[in-house]
Amino acid sequence: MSTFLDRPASAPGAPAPAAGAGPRVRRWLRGRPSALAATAVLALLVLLALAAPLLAHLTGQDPNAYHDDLVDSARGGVPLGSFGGISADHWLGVEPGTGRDLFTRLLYGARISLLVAVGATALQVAVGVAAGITAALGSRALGRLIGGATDVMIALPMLVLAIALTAVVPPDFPRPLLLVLVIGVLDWGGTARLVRAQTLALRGLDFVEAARLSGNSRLRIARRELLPSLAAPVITLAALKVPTNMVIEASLSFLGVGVKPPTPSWGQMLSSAQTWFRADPAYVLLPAGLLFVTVLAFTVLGDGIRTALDPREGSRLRIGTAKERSA
Amino acid sequence: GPKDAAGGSGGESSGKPGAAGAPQKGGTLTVLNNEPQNDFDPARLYTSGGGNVPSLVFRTLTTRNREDGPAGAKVVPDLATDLGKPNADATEWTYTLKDGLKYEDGSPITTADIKYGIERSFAAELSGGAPYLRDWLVGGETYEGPYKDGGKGLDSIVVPDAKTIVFKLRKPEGEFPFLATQTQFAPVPKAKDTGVKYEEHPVSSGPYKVVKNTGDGETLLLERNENWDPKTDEERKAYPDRIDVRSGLDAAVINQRLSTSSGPDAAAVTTDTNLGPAELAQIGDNKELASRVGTGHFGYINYLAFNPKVAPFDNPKVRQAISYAINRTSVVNAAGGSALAEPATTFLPEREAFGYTAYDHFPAGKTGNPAKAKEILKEAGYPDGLTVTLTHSNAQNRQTGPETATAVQQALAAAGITVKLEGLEANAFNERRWDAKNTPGFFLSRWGADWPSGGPFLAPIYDGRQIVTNGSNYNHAQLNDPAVNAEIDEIAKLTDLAAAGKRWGALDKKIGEQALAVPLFHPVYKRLVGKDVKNVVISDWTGVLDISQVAVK
Amino acid sequence: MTDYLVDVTGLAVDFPVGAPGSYVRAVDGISFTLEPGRALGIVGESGSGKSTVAAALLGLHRGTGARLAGTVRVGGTDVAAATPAELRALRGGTAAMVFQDPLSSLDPYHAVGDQIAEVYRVHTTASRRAARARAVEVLDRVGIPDAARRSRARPHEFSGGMRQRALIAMALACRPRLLIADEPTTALDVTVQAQILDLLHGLREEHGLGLLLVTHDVGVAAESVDALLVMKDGRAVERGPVGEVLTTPAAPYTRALLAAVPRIPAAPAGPPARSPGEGGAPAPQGDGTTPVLEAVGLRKEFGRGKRKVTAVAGVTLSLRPGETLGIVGESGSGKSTLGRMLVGLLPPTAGELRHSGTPTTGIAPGAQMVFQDPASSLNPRRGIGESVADPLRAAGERDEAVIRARVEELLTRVGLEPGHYDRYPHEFSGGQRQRVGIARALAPRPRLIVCDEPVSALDVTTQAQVTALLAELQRELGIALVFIAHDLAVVRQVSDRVAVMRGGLVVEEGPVDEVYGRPAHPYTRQLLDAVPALDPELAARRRSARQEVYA
Amino acid sequence: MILFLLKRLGGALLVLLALSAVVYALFYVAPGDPARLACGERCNPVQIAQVRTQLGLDDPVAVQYLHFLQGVLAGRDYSGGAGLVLHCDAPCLGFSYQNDRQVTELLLDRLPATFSLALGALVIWLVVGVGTGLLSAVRRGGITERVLTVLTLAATGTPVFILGLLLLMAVCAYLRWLPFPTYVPFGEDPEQWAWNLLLPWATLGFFESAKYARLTRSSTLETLAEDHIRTFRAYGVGERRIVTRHAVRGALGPVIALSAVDFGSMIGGAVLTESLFGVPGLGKTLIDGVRVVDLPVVVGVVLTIGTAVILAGAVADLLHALADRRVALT
Ligand SMILES: Nc1ncnc2c1ncn2[C@@H]1O[C@H](COP(=O)(O)OP(=O)(O)OP(=O)(O)O)[C@@H](O)[C@H]1O
Ligand SMILES: Nc1ncnc2c1ncn2[C@@H]1O[C@H](COP(=O)(O)OP(=O)(O)OP(=O)(O)O)[C@@H](O)[C@H]1O
Ligand SMILES: [Mg+2]
Ligand SMILES: [Mg+2]
Repeated sequence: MSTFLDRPASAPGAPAPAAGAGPRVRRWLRGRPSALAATAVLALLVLLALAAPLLAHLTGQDPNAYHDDLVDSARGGVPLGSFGGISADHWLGVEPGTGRDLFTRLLYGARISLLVAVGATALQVAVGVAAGITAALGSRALGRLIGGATDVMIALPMLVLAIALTAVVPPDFPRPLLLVLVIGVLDWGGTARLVRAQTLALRGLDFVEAARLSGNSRLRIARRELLPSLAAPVITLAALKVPTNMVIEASLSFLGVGVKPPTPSWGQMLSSAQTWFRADPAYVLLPAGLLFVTVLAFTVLGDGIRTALDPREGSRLRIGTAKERSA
Repeated sequence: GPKDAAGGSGGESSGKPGAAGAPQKGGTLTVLNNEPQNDFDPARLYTSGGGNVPSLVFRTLTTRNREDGPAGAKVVPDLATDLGKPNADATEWTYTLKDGLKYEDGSPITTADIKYGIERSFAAELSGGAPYLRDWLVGGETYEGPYKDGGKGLDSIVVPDAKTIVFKLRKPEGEFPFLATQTQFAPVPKAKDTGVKYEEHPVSSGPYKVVKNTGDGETLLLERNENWDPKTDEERKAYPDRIDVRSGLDAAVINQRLSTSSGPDAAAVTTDTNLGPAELAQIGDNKELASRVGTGHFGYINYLAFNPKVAPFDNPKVRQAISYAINRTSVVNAAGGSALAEPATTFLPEREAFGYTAYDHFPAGKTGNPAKAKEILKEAGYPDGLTVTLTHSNAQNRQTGPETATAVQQALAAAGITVKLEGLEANAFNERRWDAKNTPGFFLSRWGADWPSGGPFLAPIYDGRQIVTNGSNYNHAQLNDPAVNAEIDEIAKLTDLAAAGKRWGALDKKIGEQALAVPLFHPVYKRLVGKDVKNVVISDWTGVLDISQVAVK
Repeated sequence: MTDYLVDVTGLAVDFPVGAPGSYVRAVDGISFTLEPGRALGIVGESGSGKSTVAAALLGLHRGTGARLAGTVRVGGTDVAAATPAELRALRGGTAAMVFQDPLSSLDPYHAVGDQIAEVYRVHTTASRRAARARAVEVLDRVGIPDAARRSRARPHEFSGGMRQRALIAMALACRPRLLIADEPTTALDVTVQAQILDLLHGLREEHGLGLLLVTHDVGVAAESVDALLVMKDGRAVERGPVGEVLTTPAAPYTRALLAAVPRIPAAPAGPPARSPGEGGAPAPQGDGTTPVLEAVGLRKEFGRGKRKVTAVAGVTLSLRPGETLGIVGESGSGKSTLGRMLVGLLPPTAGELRHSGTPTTGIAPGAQMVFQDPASSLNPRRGIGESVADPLRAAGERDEAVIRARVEELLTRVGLEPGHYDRYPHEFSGGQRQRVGIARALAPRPRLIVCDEPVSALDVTTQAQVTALLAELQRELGIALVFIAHDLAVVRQVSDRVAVMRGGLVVEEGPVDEVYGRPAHPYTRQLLDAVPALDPELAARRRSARQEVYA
Repeated sequence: MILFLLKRLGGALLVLLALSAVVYALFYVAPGDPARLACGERCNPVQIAQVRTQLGLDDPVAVQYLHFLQGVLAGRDYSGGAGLVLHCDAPCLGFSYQNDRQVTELLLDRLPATFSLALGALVIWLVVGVGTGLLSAVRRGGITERVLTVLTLAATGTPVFILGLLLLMAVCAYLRWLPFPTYVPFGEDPEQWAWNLLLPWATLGFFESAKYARLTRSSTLETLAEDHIRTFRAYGVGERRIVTRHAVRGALGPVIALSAVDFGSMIGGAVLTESLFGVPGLGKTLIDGVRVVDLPVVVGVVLTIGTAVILAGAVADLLHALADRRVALT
């Protein structure tokens, strides 16, 4: 309902249908070491996450096995040894209290964290795109309705929904999926607004009119004419949303609505680590550092994709070429 | 009762925690708490032994003995001259008030006000207290409180004169003096009763009165009640002039503030926040900090509960196998390590007041006995192990939460028992475990005593008549053994508490043979105080630092 | 040498593109000079580097990553070597620029007068008040009525012409010696265009300003400058006094350029560019046939309440098979709205529409449209073959082979290669894209095509090719055309009949020769007078005639 | 303008209605029996039944919802015990099961703290976030931009509970620059109010600043690419003036819009920050309300957030329309 929100945060302005996005991105990447590094970091992370069982097998560690002998029970369960109990067996030390192997837990945690963040983003994008297109192409009333629904979703606190959903779904419903649902359902407003604005702008373009004139149905127009042009801004937004969702997952875990034990996630590790940062700094620094690096990588990549897909980038201060927009 | 927080006594520790020197009057005591005093109405409070901050404002017929350690588990007179005079079969208890008792406004405290205070705790608007009055007083089960009784009152509380009050019980209750410590026994002048608004400014009978109460108990300011006569009160010391309660604080922040002890925090204590394992590890070898840590024990048990109506837990051998397999070291570590939890093999806490009698029917050693467990499983007909579901709470409370559950999971895995975890949101978890019709087969549970005796510990858990089918049921095993029921009744008749204790201990040991629960650990509470705080007294009643004893000068 | 106002030698500009390190050359070795008080026109097709040259005079490429070579001296300052302070003094102080797009060249958030005053204060030590007074003065000078009051308005409260005047006022504010006008009239109607060109001319005479006029419209240049520089692909192809270049062009490109400019014969009774029924085309049917299109009292309103706009106020027209109806009129007169209603893209508020005798609502069967902007009328993310095939698929054709064959046939028909099927729009030039648009319109074998400014975005040479193609297709296929344009000359070239629109109404309608030869309505006459003439002398005559009218 | 307000109001009421219905529906399925929780854990069935009647929880949800709406429109009466009839004036959001107070009263009690927190954070992110964004837009490509980018990314990637705790430990425990904050109401002592909110403001403000820095940067760059900026460049107007006078206005549109939404939802309480710093705000009230199934409180807080979000949206639109007259109010 807020009209000028229609120019959303990271909207790359008017729909600028970039031609040949793939090669552009690749070309862009080649010239930019930071983006290349970000891509490499993310690829490595995904690889490590995928290979978690294998790596666990290689190190001979079970992420859930307790090692009571590795912690000092009388002192709150702080790991014995230095740097959080780093040893030949436990490359990154062990978890206070339980003595579980941190290296494997972080690996397994990456699976959940990445899965939840990417999944939630996918859901947000799917819902947001559907809602945005419907709002733009549907009747005025429908647009209003979706605007209202967005407001409802913004105002509905995540925890209320999380707890309610936790209750409705059966206990053996996978938690990561539930988190994806909670985050995805609540936070699609931004995408919807972006897509709505872009669609409205695109709708007036002649090629959409031409498609109409050829007798295409609305659905077909949305699918064949609009979606491809929406891809660039939406992909950009999505890349920037992934890290945000990671932090949200961490916060939900902190409030006790996260993944189920013994499954680790970075967020859940961080939240249980928060009190340990003086007694066992390694325990906090590891998940925090990983989260930070991932967020950094996603953000750099997201910014990169945006610049690569925005044809006006690189010609930011372009002079005397108003014509291309005056049409 | 289940709602009680935690605390403990400095029994074993050498030297009293806190600053040295004789305590003196004066100064402001700051209380840094996590939970706001949302309920400040004596009718609604459910606190064992008279409570913490409320005990500064409410005096009751009896109260807990404000001393360190085991001595603190005794009940002593407060408003009353003695612990009450029972009739022959302990179904009638008579109390007489001390002389010179006054409210904060100088008006005298009468037994009629105590009767009224108890009656109003029956009102639905003021629910929240312990169930005993309703269960014990004649006519209690149907009484709906003074707002709906047309002025008739509850007949089983008789007030022959302003100083005497008589309670008529449905059955013998030798532990009535313990009950009389609860805040429902605080006097409430009928004229001052403002219903649900009474908690905003409850009329004080204790050493302090409420000067400010904002944010529904989030911040409280208490000042001296000049009409409180120390001569009538041997228990409360009331050294500080003012008590400034700040709540709603994060636990980590409370402990950090106490440890930093800067400014007003030097004269600060907390009544509801323990030191966590990380903080304990951090204190480590810091002598100064360690000297400010008090240790408390509370009659509390964390255990694995079975519902023998659910297969395979209907098979005693399965329950025994699990008892053998449990690794209490892992569990204790999950609970915060040996400083914060003591492994338990008995249901009753290891305190004389509860009637503790040692036993270990299914010895698992320190780290479990998987071999023996496997053997028993084979006998039970599960030579290849089995898969069970353990229900637990998602709350990160280090008791019924995921940490303990995964420790159990790991221990049982060694014995060939695969444990699937069913974590529920805190409310859902409680609803499940208290729902007699739908109790899970195998779950984490806990129980705390309403007063230091075996009675409130064993009766709600194992008395077959206390199985509640459409309310909160604590008899998880739904044990209804006539012999047990009869023994509970017999012990209740005893007014000699020491004798009663021995019989509770014996009963515990007897029930333990059935392996209806696997005792896991008794928590230990570590509490930090500000650097200027003196006279730290922690009784074994609740393990709570006694706020009425501390001095800041 | 130093008394040149502008002295450019061997200017070359490279822009970075794509991956770091690669460049594209936009301007290649341009040299020219301009003396104080003289006017130079730079003409050339779109993308030939005209604006780039203009911007180089003010050093606007500095800091944008563009690479410059050669020397540029303006008013004695070496632009490449100037310090930032010198450059700032040059910009606006010595040389001032008027940009092409008046709609977006002013800050929407500030009052017009404040913006002018701001620029003035950058170059003088004037007080805030004095600056405001100067702003009012220059606004008054460029003919903004009630300048003191209007100076407090924000740009959106100005019409396009007024905004362009405000930009010129801004340029005048600091009394520059050189005015650089980059397509100052492209976005304006012919009538407004004439006023602005007259204004520039007047200012030059009055203040002795040097003028550098950048335009793709040779007519505009012919009216206003002394010398011409013709550019193509970043190079100068010809340079010389305006009369010489226009009458005896040396370079073949200049000749082609001039030949392509559509003209309206000066003589009233000139032969029509194309007479109906000529050639092998099926002659427009006699009175007995049903018209392909009939519109009765078409009306369209946008918005409600106070913000109601009547775009089309009741238009009645009919079109016989094979006939071409031209629609001309100034911007906002409702041409596009009418065109969209005719094909059913816009539902009319009132009135009736019949296609081949059957009343229609919604998308009209057998009607197609060619759009103005070739860039936006094709989906940049789909191959052009797919775009052309779209109407076929939408009509239910499933056989890929049939579709492909038909598309290739159409592409060939509009002069493209069948092998271009899988190429993307950005790989084509503007004119080629417009051909694709025409192919798409032809695909469903329509009886009627509405062309909404199909050539306005193209440069003259391409324009000529596209109009020729349309005329040819119509002849061969007997399709009825509605041809919308604001360019009177273009309309005259292609139409059998012409309708002149103003304020949502058709003010005059008739056969082209009649309307152009003996305009009945004063508005039509005004339009015709405003058309720039290629002949500088004629232009001068017309200008003085116009001044008399306005005086 | 009037029409705009009326339309907004109508839309807002519908949204609020939907919001309350959603919360009612969610709670219908959420675990926990409010009567049992309100009664205390060891209530017997008789007591629970009494409490349930007392709270009107034995009606079907739809009826409860209607009663709630009735209360909002016309007010309601409650029994407060001791012959006390508590009248709750319209708009009555009900009576909290757990706090024994009228929700309206409770919310009004908590609102100042949350508002204080959100306001300070708003100022910080507008100053620090937007300032950083502008700076890095002006210094694009330079070392300044790089440093700022890394800093803002660091803030984006740190969960607020970690950020807050680190700040608290650093400033209050190690450096001891400030005492541990305890919330002091503004009305009591404005100076103490500010000092004690400094850390929560910083935590929340810096966390949000990261987002705003990025938003401002990209939106400024976008504006800088617009044609009218080119005009002023071509007239020798200095870069700084161009940014501060011409780019900022245009760039701030999205910033204001997002700020409005963020500020609005922050009124619902920044739960983590509030509990970390003991700010007695709505966030904690909400969490506690959710945990003990105190439906009236949850509905109340959610409606407050809804109202704030909508109000903030309207204010943002108004601001935008005032700044840019081309924008029509619809
Ligand atoms: N900033 C830039 N980056 C890359 N290429 C550019 C840039 N500015 C202009 N060009 C390219 O340089 C060439 C000349 O552009 P210029 O704007 O000078 O043409 P023009 O003659 O003014 O055309 P028009 O009539 O369309 O305005 C074009 O091919 C254009 O795409
Ligand atoms: N969708 C719309 N909503 C509101 N007003 C509109 C809309 N479309 C057109 N108009 C208005 O209707 C009038 C006629 O517009 P139209 O586009 O038909 O003019 P035109 O003659 O094609 O002008 P141009 O030569 O500039 O293309 C204008 O005043 C325009 O502002
Ligand atoms: Mg140009
Ligand atoms: Mg048009």
